[in-house]
Amino acid sequence: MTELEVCGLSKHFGATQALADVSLSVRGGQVLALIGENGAGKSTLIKVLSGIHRPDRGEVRLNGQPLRLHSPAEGMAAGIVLVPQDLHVVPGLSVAENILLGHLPTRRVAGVLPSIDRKAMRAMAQSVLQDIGVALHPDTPAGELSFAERQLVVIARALGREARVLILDEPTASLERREVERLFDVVRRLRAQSVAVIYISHRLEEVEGLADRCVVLRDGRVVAHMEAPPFPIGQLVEAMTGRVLADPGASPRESGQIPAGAPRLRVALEGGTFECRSGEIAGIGGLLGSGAKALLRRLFGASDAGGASPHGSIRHAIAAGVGLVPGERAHSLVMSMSVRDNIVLAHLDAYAHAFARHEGRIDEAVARLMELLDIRPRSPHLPVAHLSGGNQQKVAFAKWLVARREVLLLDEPTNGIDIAAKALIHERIIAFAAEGGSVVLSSSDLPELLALSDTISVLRQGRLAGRMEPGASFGEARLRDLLESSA
Amino acid sequence: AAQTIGVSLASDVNPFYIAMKRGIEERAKELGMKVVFVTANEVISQQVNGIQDLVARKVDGILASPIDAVAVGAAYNVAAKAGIPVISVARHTDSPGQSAYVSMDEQQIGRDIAAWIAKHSGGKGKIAMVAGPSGAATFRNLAEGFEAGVKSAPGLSIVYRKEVPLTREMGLQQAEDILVAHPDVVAIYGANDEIALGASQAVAAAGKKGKVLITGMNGTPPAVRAVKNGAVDLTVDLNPVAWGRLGVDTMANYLKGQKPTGTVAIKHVLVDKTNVDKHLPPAK
Amino acid sequence: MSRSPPLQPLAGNAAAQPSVGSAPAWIRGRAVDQIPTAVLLVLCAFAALMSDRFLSSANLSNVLLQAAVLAVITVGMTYVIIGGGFDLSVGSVVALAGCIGAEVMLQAGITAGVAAGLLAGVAVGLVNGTVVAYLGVSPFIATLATMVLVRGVVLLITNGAPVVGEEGLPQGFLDYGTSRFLGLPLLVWTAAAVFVVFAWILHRTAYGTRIYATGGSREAAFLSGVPVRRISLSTYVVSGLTAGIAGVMLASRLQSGQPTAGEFYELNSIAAVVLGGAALHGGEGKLYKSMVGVLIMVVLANSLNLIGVDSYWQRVTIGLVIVAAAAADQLRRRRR
Amino acid sequence: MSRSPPLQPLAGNAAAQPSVGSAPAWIRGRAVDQIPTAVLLVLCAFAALMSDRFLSSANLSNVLLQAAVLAVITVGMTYVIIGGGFDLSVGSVVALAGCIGAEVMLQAGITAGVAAGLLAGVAVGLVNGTVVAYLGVSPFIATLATMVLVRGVVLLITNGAPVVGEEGLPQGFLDYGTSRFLGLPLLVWTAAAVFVVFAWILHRTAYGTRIYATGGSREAAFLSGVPVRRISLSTYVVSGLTAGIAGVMLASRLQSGQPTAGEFYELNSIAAVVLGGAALHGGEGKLYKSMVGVLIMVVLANSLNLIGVDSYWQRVTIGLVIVAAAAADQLRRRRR
Ligand SMILES: Nc1ncnc2c1ncn2[C@@H]1O[C@H](COP(=O)(O)OP(=O)(O)OP(=O)(O)O)[C@@H](O)[C@H]1O
Ligand SMILES: Nc1ncnc2c1ncn2[C@@H]1O[C@H](COP(=O)(O)OP(=O)(O)OP(=O)(O)O)[C@@H](O)[C@H]1O
Ligand SMILES: [Mg+2]
Ligand SMILES: [Mg+2]
Repeated sequence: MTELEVCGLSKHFGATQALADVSLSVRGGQVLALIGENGAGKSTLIKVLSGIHRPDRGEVRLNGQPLRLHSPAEGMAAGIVLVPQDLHVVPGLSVAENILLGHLPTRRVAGVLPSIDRKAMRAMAQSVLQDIGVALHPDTPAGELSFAERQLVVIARALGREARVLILDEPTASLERREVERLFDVVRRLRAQSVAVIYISHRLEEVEGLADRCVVLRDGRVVAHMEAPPFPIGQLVEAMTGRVLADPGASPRESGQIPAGAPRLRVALEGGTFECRSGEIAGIGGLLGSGAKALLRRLFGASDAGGASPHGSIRHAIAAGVGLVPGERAHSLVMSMSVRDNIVLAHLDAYAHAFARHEGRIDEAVARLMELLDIRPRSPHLPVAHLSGGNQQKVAFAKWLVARREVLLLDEPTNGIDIAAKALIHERIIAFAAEGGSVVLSSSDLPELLALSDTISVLRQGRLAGRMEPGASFGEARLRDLLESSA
Repeated sequence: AAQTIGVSLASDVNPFYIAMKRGIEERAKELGMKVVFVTANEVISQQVNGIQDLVARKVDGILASPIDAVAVGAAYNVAAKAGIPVISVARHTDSPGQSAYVSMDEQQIGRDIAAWIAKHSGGKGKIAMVAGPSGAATFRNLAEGFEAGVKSAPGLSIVYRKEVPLTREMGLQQAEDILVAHPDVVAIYGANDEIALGASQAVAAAGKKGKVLITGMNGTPPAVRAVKNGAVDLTVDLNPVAWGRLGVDTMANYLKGQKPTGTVAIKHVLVDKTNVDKHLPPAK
Repeated sequence: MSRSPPLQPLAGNAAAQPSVGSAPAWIRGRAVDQIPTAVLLVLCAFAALMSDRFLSSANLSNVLLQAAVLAVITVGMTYVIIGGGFDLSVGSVVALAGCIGAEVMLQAGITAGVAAGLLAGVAVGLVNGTVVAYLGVSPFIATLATMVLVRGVVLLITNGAPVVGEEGLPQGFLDYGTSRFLGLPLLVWTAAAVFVVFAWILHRTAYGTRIYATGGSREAAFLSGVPVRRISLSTYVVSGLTAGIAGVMLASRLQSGQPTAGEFYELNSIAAVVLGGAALHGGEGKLYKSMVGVLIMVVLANSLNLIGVDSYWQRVTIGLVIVAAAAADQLRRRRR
Repeated sequence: MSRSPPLQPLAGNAAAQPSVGSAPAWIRGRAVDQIPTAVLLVLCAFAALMSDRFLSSANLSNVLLQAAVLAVITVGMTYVIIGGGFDLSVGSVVALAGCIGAEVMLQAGITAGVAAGLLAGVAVGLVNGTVVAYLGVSPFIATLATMVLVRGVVLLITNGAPVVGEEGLPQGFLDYGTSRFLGLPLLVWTAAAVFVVFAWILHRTAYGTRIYATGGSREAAFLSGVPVRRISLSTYVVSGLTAGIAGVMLASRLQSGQPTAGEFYELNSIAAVVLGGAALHGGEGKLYKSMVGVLIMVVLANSLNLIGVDSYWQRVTIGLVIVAAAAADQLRRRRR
């Protein structure tokens, strides 16, 4: 029986103690949930487990044998397979090549010349994809995939390996319920085959449904062990934050009011017109690769998004008070730049005159926002690349709170954000709309979408495929209908 | 139809070859011949390619100043096989494909410069050498001759030796370092006039004008003027223009059937204060 | 608060498969992919128009001969660039392999000489690869340093003089540099063989795919279990090896080991790869396209010589043609 | 399905803030950031040990003088590289600006000459920037092309001969190249002024931040409203301008416009930027660090001359020192 043990692991980055004396273990046939606030050290821990980082102190043991890994390749050789939080695919390679990259099937041409067996490769990729119910063509270049599709490719890549220990770091962050369910089926099947699974997520309801045990990290330390379900959300949150939160999962907004007045945003799509009024939160729903990203970029004035944009260019859009939080952090943040510079990047004109930036005012604004969104560590000069995933997402959001906005275009705005911060961001979004701002919100998290939106437009392959107006039937069942009919 | 001569010079930015090119063009015009140039820029393989292009173009004869004595052999042979005569100018090769050679004795020039320094420094003191680009045959031969010449003067010694590209900037920079490292040098040998002119600026800036002998080579007009005004002490007039003309003449005769035997020599002249007036370029 | 008409099913469903563009678009897609080839053809057409000798078989074999050495270097350079690297040292390696090869050949015969030349190339490749992949030094600075360093070593070994020996290099070796087979120089056949072998490896084997992965996204490749360091090291070794082969080939062509040989090959070779459509940030490119890039560079120089363009104007023309070729190739990537 | 003991609060809670590392770690963090400076100091110490003339004021002013031209070029190169580009044309621009400047100076006086030189640099920068930013051509290939092309133009303009006129360049201009102020050459003061102005712009203005953003992530910059094309164009203009200034400075130092001036400056300048710790993929780097890189290059050459190391060994040494310096600098980025 596989058993992975972690004993007294510590790891620091510069001044940050990311892990401090962490010990835990997981056995084959178990799903261990690992939860904690943004920056708690979850990703760092599993990066050590899979051979990406070397620990400062402590030991990892697999079946009692000490394990000293120097690369993920060695980890995989030992049966430890990872789905990392940051989605990395090789854009120039096909879906099939990406899935099988670590172990490409080879044959011999004429009995001597080694060559990739492309037929076998396609078949193998296809079978893994089918496993998780994804209809991606194996020959599609990965660079052409949407964010969620790439996430599925990365998952398929891990599932294609013979795993003894499978580690999933927020695998469902941008997935829709349907994909999540399929993934869970696979995970349960693997558990039945006595694979050990470590599962990280901020969607605490998933933990409830999937995990056998649960470990809570805070500031790099294990603060709680729970050895069997159920895992009440309230207790988990208390352990994560050290505070008691007033039911953070509850629906925070009463939908159903379409504000009066002419639409502030309006674009013609194939299949109808998309509109958003002042004070409205206009939701966008859609299954995989629906074209939500393209629509938001177009609303923002990105010249490459296809179709006419309301503002002509991004500069004009920003000047007119529009802000975009893209679904992909890498598109929003300059990773090599500091938190501080990233936060003011889109509003430099307001924070500088011709000859110098107003450093004092920038410091003030940045300090205020870091406090407000609880961006940790509180070091404005740290390069964004050194933040945890959730804290990066907060910076992406903070960018648009630094100056007055009229319109916010949000693509998966709470992707990877912990439950407390998520509630905070929801509050902000609602307050923004209440003050007359317009919000276009695309989210694969249906509860979030339903909780926040006034109206929901459904997209399919870039077309407007349906629209849900406020009313009695406004709800999950109806939305699901819309999403899945004719899909 | 007019005969066409193909020309492959070692460089098209070195003043020496620019002057030679002028001589070739002038003389060919006088004789009613056409000339086409290919460029090499001191890159051996580029010169070999260029000569082969000239063969492919079926010129009537080729003038070349080979960057390296051996390396052009194959290209010369290709020309010979195609029945095209190749005459080497200024630099020579051992290739059997070489039809004639308008020569200079590089080693002898080096020895002559050394002898001149020995004479004007009273046969005593330290010498710094700023030699030409590494691996270039001409400058290797010059430097060898020079070093041999210095050895035969017991009071002289070479305390600094560096191989650099033939630019004024290099001459300047090297001389600046030389004057710091060896404040007591009596002479700086420059592989060509550009280096000597650069060195003369460093010497002047250090307030040592007239106290350090500076020698160049090629006899380019700015260098001759510098000899006249005392900034540079010696240059060697190779008369590249005349050389180019002689090359064309030799080729014209060869094509008419008058094959020269062996080498057609051209003389070099040391130009210093004593004879500079005869070599001054005509004022425009 | 009335419910508006729900679901307005629109237009026909797209298939699960992303829809395939119309045939013309497909052909267009392929055509713009062939811009470098088109540029080469235009160049050739123009050269043929301006000089009736350009298409003579003597000249065409000339062009191939002139391309052979650069092509072999460019094979390795393509590996390095696709793998996300950069190799400025190839020019110096050409000289090193030529000189060491010639030196050893004079003492111990042709085979030993050739082997020594190739080994020297591999050795430099190992150094480059180790410094880049294991010490983490930027490829530009690492290979710039070896470019200078190796040139110094060559000059030290040879004392700055060509390596020819008393009697010249062995006749068999000189013959190799001048002989033909089926009308084409042996050097061209050598280049072709190198191309075929390395094209197979790059495009057909798992190792080749891993090079693309390493260059395309080091992080993704690393996380997929690709030994990215070893892969990137290996590309420098390939580059060293091919530069070594090229050095030996050039020595046979120049009938000597030349300490100054190979200057500017690095820039020409990188230019050829980029003209062939590869991206300098890695992960893209095709070996045959790099060869098209080589031919563009060589035909350009050859045709300007044939036409008899003045050498200063040649520079201007070469600059213009390179920009134009690269700009044309960008048409297909236009975005933003 | 009995519930096991829930929540076992363990060990003492860490503070809300992640614990801050010990002071030594902090200092270490800063120190490794200064590796290039440390390398420079070690080099200087070594040079002073090996040659008692190294620290003489004459030599130190020599070193600064020799560094001045390269430093000014490197200012612009740093802009281009931080902006995610690459400029191989600076060496040719140095020659162009020097020759055009000298030519115009002979006809229309010093001011007009200087202005013409700078304008020539800006013009080439505009061409580079347009080709790269608007035609989308790879910076390497675009600036390689202009490097060749501009050199051709210089040779055509000057016919390959230095520009000096009958009577030499105006005396005022020659004086500028040789005069001193407070013991330092005016050329050094010029370089210092250029540095200060451009350091302010890069590090203190909104425009400077936009350059970092463009080089760090074009996509993120674009989506933040940064006009990425205009920014990257502008970096090439800055590079053209500084290369133009350097060309005029060099002309005053060489008392003539030299058509072959500036060769290899591009490689030395890029090397200096990278030695200073900037990444060639853009978004990183500091102007003062590039200057440290320049000084490393210049001190290295100068000290080897003073010590009297043989030319061939100099190359070997330079190669080794560059690799060592770059490898040392990588220590601070080692992770994983
Ligand atoms: N490469 C790095 N360099 C410097 N600091 C880092 C680095 N990676 C992580 N950290 C720091 O380590 C701490 C733990 O980060 P980690 O990514 O493990 O958090 P996490 O629990 O996964 O958070 P999230 O839920 O936001 O993904 C954070 O404070 C982060 O800033
Ligand atoms: N206008 C369109 N016409 C046809 N297909 C489109 C269009 N826009 C997007 N798509 C398809 O959607 C995919 C990418 O779209 P986009 O990234 O905008 O989707 P998304 O909603 O963000 O996806 P996900 O939620 O899966 O991340 C592509 O694969 C493309 O085929
Ligand atoms: Mg994480
Ligand atoms: Mg999406």
